[in-house]
Amino acid sequence: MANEFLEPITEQTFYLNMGPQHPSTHGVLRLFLKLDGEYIVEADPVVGYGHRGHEKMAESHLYEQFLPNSSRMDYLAGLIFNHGYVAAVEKMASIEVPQRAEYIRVICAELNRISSHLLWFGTYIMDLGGFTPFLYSFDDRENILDILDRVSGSRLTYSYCRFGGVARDLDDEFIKATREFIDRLRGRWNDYHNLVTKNVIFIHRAKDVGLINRELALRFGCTGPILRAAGVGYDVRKAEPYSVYPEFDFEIPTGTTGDALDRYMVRLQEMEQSLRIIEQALDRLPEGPIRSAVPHKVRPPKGDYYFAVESARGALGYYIVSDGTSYPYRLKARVPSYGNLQVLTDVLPGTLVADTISILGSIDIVVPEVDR
Amino acid sequence: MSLEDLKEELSKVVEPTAISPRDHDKDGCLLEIRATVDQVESVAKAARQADLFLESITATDFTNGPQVIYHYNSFVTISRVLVRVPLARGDSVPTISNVYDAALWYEREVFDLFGIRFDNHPDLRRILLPEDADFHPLLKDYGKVHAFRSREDIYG
Amino acid sequence: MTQQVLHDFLYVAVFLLVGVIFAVSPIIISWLIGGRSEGAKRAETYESGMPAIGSAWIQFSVAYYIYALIFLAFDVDVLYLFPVALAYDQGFVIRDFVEIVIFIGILSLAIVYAWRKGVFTWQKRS
Amino acid sequence: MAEKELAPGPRVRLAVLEEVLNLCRANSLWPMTFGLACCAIEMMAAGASRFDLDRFGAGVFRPSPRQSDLMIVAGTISKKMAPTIVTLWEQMPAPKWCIAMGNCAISGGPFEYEGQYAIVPGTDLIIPVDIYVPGCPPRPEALIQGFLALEDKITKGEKRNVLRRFKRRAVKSR
Repeated sequence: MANEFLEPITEQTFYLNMGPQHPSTHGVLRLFLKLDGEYIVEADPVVGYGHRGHEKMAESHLYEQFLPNSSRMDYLAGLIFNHGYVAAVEKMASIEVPQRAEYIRVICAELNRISSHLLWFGTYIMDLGGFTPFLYSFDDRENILDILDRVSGSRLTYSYCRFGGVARDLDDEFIKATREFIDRLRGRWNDYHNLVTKNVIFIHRAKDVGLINRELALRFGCTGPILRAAGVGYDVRKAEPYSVYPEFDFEIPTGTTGDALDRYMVRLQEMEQSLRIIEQALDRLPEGPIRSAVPHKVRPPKGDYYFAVESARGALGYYIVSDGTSYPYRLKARVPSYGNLQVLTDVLPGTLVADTISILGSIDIVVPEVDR
Repeated sequence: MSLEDLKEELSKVVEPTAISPRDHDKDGCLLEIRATVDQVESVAKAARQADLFLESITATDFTNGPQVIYHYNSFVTISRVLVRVPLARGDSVPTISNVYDAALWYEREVFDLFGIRFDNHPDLRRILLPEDADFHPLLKDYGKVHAFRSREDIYG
Repeated sequence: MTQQVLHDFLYVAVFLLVGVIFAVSPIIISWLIGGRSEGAKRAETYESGMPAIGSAWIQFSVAYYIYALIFLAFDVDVLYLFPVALAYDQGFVIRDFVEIVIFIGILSLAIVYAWRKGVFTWQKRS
Repeated sequence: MAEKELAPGPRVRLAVLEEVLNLCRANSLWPMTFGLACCAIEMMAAGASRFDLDRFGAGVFRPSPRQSDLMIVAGTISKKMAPTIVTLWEQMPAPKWCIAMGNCAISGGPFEYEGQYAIVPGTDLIIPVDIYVPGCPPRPEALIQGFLALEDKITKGEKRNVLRRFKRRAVKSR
């Protein structure tokens, strides 16, 4: 009986479910954490709570019927997913796209990228405890949603691109609203920088937190702002130029150390680059038709195709196997968040639970995109 | 790492006849490799030497057995390599998660949706479907599908 | 015990009784008129929707105990500030202000001491 | 107090007190942050600066079910997620309401087709729903109209707006 008291009191590990319903997991991601006090011994992201079977749906639906699905996989960058899917099928069926439609697609895709980054900015700082930037960034984001709503009819899940072009033409009201928005957002940068970037608390929460270097990104297949923050300038718009991106000059911002602060800075600079692209695209918007003649049901020739696009979170690829009919035989969307999320299993062990929130927020994943 | 020495690097691992160039603008990849099941690991190691990253692992179901597809790509130049591994029904594939950690989840997803087992994978369990699911949805004989073809129908 | 002393004790008894009533009555009222929900998992610990693994009553690190101590130190002195807030600016405004600054200054020394001792940085053992 | 066939009502029912309590409850609904998919972004937009939910007292998004009295099911319910939703619903204290936001939450929406294996087509199969807000995703104004309809339902009970009389079917737990 006596040795029961002499037995050294060891500390038991504590299992915590940062589970599907958690304010900072941006959707229904479940982080199963094995904790030793405040430190994480092991982190196992459990996904699948947002699995809706997009790829199985593609196999029993026409190419045209899968269009709404494409923008519901990643609803923050819905137009970029739309653009990727439509461009992939056009390349397979070698459909010609008029120049004006390409320009409209680029303008709307970049606007969508900015709205996705603005939402990331708001929710990331809200995870770290600051509520005001959320209201600022959502206010700007509402402007973009108004502009895109005017031309595509919906705020989030667009089906605006069509095979061979876009659904509706831009009117000069759209162009005027976009130019006003560009100046308005440019005036906002120093607000954001004063409010957040120079804020000591934010710097302490983001500096040297969640270091992801080039080697780790290569092992886990991370792309997008995470990879660029590690110093690798890989952006599909420059690496595999598609659409009319070669005609615009814009830089790819890269970070140095690959910590959360670098990811933050890369995304803010990316928004500025997107504004530059939109400006150049608006200046050189050609006249002409917005949609080429396309058969009612697209029937691409047999074989498999891969087409990559730069989404807000990284390299989005569509791998489509066509059997010559108007139904895809197999459609796989290579989504960037899948690789970006997996890097957590290597980055989280050893960090504090509070840093997990900062790392998860700086990686910016959308769970239904991971779960497809 | 230009395309030529990438091709020559890979031809050490796979017979040169299995490597066929593809037009990037048309099919999206520069090299297509038809590998067999036991060459998978060596192709992965060669790709890792060539500083490529694993873009995705996926599979497609055919009447004469599923086919696993690996995509490798580079951060620097356009060099997407497509590795095609035809399997017989019920075959299993060696894992490449010791070469690329990304493969851990990609292989779990292919196992979850297709039922293809990856031997000596550290923890091969379902990732997307609930743990107690007993079916593999993306197989062509499950649920509603438009067509179920053989490999020869599509790739000739 | 003169009549007067017993009389005084009456006040104390009434005061205690009112205190107890004030404490217990909300519980009773909410028990009476509050709605009742039922469900299998109603009483389970909430862990973002998942069944909790293991119990929370485990031996965890002693560092949490120090946070509790420091909180206690400051919770008590907030108690003292309540009466001060009531009688704050009757008459000598400057004097009251200086007194409060001294009072809080001395107490915040405890924080500065704890901070310098590195209590707030979490020791990493493994 | 919305009539709940499942949960027993309070022990003592005072009509006037119920009226007053319902009025207070209606004007201070505390929703639980529970975004599943695309509708969650519109729910956040409804809570943000332009379509402010705080105007209706419902802007306080509580993270835990213990402190919230309204569950907004915003998004697709996958079969892996359904038991969690039921757990969260049962962990919410007594006067609780549920808004099914978006077509996925109402009936499976764009993902409901003959061969679907992954989603629960409709929130009312697993928990009793009070207000359905259609749309994919519904605009924030639609969600706010859902809140107003819920407030009518709380204060006036079933005899609220004559136009749309929702009769809640007794839900057999599957």
